[in-house]
Amino acid sequence: MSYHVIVIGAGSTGAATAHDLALRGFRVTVVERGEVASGTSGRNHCLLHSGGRYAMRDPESARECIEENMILRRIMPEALELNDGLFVALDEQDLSFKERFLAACEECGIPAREIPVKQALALEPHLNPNILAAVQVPDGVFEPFRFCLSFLATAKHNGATILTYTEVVDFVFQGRTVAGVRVRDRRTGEERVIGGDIVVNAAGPWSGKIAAMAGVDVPVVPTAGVMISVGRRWNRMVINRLNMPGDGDIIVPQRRTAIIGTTSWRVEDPDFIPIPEDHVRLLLDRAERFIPGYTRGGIRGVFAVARPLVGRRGVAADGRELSRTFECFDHAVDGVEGFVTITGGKMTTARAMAEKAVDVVCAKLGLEIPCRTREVPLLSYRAFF
Amino acid sequence: MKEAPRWKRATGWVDLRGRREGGLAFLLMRLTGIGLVIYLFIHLYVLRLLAQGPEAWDAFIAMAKSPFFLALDGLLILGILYHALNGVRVTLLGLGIGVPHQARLFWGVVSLTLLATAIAVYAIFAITG
Amino acid sequence: MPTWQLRLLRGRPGSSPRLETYPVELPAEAYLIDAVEKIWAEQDRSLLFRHACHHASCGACGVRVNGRERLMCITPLREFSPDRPIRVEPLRHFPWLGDLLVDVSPMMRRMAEVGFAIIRRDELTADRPLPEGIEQGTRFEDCIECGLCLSACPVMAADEDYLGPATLAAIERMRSEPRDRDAARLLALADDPHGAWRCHSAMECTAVCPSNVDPASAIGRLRRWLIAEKLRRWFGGGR
Amino acid sequence: MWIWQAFTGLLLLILLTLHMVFNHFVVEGGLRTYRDVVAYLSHPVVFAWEILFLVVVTAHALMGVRAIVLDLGIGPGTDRWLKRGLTLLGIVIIGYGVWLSWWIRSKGI
Repeated sequence: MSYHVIVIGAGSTGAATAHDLALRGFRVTVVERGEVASGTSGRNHCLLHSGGRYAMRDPESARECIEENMILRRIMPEALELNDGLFVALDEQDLSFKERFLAACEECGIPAREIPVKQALALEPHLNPNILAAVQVPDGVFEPFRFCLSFLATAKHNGATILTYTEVVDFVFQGRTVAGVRVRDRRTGEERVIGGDIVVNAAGPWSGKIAAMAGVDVPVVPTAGVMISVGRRWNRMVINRLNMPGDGDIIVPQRRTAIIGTTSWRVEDPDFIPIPEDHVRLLLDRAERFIPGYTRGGIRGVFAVARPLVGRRGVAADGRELSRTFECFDHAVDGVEGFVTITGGKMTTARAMAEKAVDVVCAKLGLEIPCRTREVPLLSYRAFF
Repeated sequence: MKEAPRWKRATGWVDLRGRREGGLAFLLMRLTGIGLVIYLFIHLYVLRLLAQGPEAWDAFIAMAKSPFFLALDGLLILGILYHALNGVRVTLLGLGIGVPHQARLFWGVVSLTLLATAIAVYAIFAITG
Repeated sequence: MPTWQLRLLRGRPGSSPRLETYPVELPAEAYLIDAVEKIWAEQDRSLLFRHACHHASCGACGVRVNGRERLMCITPLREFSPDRPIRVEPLRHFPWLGDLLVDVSPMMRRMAEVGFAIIRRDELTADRPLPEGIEQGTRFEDCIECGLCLSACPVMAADEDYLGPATLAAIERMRSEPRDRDAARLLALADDPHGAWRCHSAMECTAVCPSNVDPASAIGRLRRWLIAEKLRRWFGGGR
Repeated sequence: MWIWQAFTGLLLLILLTLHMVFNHFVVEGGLRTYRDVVAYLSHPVVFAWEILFLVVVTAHALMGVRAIVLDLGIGPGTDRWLKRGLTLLGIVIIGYGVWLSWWIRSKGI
């Protein structure tokens, strides 16, 4: 078989898709206009979801998260900090969610258990001593850049070609079928055509723009969020607020730093996102409630990025209301053959997104090749270089 | 990691742009080192006069007591002191001792060098004058 | 909102690079990476630069800011004055690919040779009870492989075969916690004229390190250990 | 190499101090006359440490030169020749120094 699949985007979705395609024996070319993970994937909160965050409102997404969490632990241990997470109740209202939360976790298959407040405070001495309850879940932390590099390194090892600093400028059609892409090498400025049998659009919040180039519509809603990193690792585990997902309710530790996030608002252009000053104030205020004195380590960085949330008919496009699950669009239904978009989702579920997208690619080509990405351990990210 | 042409690599350590105390200390160490090697050769060459008998040597000694030569001696002492004191600093740092204080140690070395040189120069002129 | 003057090194291999000035309007709370990204988004789409995480975790956005090695993502604009241009140039001692972009693969291949896993035992949990199911707390190594130390090192400027501060620090990390690695081979790598002994203690690596690695001290510890090993071999070697 | 540079450096701290003190500081006028030098070197212990000083300072200097030349990015082959050349130079320097000191010393005995 020598079908050639072009993947647009080297974020987590594109990287995982390239890996899956290469493993199933496709000829693969990844085109990425910048550095690996220079879009949404890189500027991630770095939270390896246990699914606890979505258990109450979005059980479908929660189930995906815990399943993928366990798979990633097996296939890319090098890019993960396995440090667990705590959901803590800061007030009576939070506390009233506790039973519902535990039940929802159980329902979704998330191993969650309540631990005594005293034990939680012994584990996390900087935590607000007035917390009312603590539930422990298998959250973790990942390295977003190396997460993507691991997938790409393995894909490369299996024959994929990764073209960074290469931007898609147009689609090439044969009739109503996509036959390839016209790309510009941003280093030389030269343009050329790369021919392919299928093009997979994995451009995250930019996937709407890419799809528009091919004349189809993808209902992706770029929804930005702000995160703030401080120069001290206050917590060992990921600290979540035991409540419905809201602004500033997660503190993710990483190396000797901690990151508070996040907020949510819709943006038009994800290329450059100005950071609203009030979001920064809000986040720092919220962080203070979890860990008094949070900014004493000094603010290290403030950053924002757009999530690629998928809009659905009949749902108002407020970010928190949109599901965090993913969608794969075969644009044959829009009258364009040879073109697939995979978007939405979380970084934690990147592998599952890839599996879905490649299943669609196989179906389009009339192939039946089983997916093996659940079992195959990834190479070290350093093998990418 | 090939990048710069050979002449540029050879002089890369001279480039102080963006560098701080540690880089400056290293550059001065090298410059004084080169200076002292040159001095060593000159010194050994001059000592050959000793083999030519008392007249040659004592004539040289008389010349060496001129203010110009004494000023050069001051420069020599400056170089020796810096090289020696910073040598101690670098030996400690090279063994991972006192790394957090390296910049302060450098300024300590510089102050001590200047102070001791001032005393030495004063002494030289006092003795010969 | 203040307007900042960025002087970026522009050009491609084969032509001589030049500094070009770009005015960028951003609040003082923003970071240098925001300014460069904004220039790319709004003024010049041909600008090449590396970036990913924007919070000093990936190590991609290392450059020289007014001559000094920094990560753009944790370099706040408030450090500078809008009246004075901020000069941004690519890292030194790496193959240059254009504008602010360099090829870090030589360093990565060297790090791959050391092969230490990026995960370490979490020192914070050493004395604390761990949650059920977790035998050992883990966290990432401090080194983010950004290459700032290589760019700042004056020995690196001259000796392309020098292992470099990041790699030597990695070897020292591995020595202090070898896990399942082949320590002898790596220590032989360090015990070489182009290894730990090549360092001239200019201390610039530790001065520019954005991630608490302190390569200079690591090289010192590595040397102490190598010396002790040699003495052991000479005097107590019988055992 | 680094160890030897540090070791000879520390030795020099002592030897150079002695050299400076005895040749310049305790001498009236700061510099020895011909007669003084001859008398000075005729003492066997003095002669020994001045020779030791010569050897150590030469070694330190030439190792320093090699460290700087290494920065020219020379290969292992060139380095081998460099080491041989510097060793030869060192022997010549030390030979010259010993011969000179011996010659002067012989004038006094």
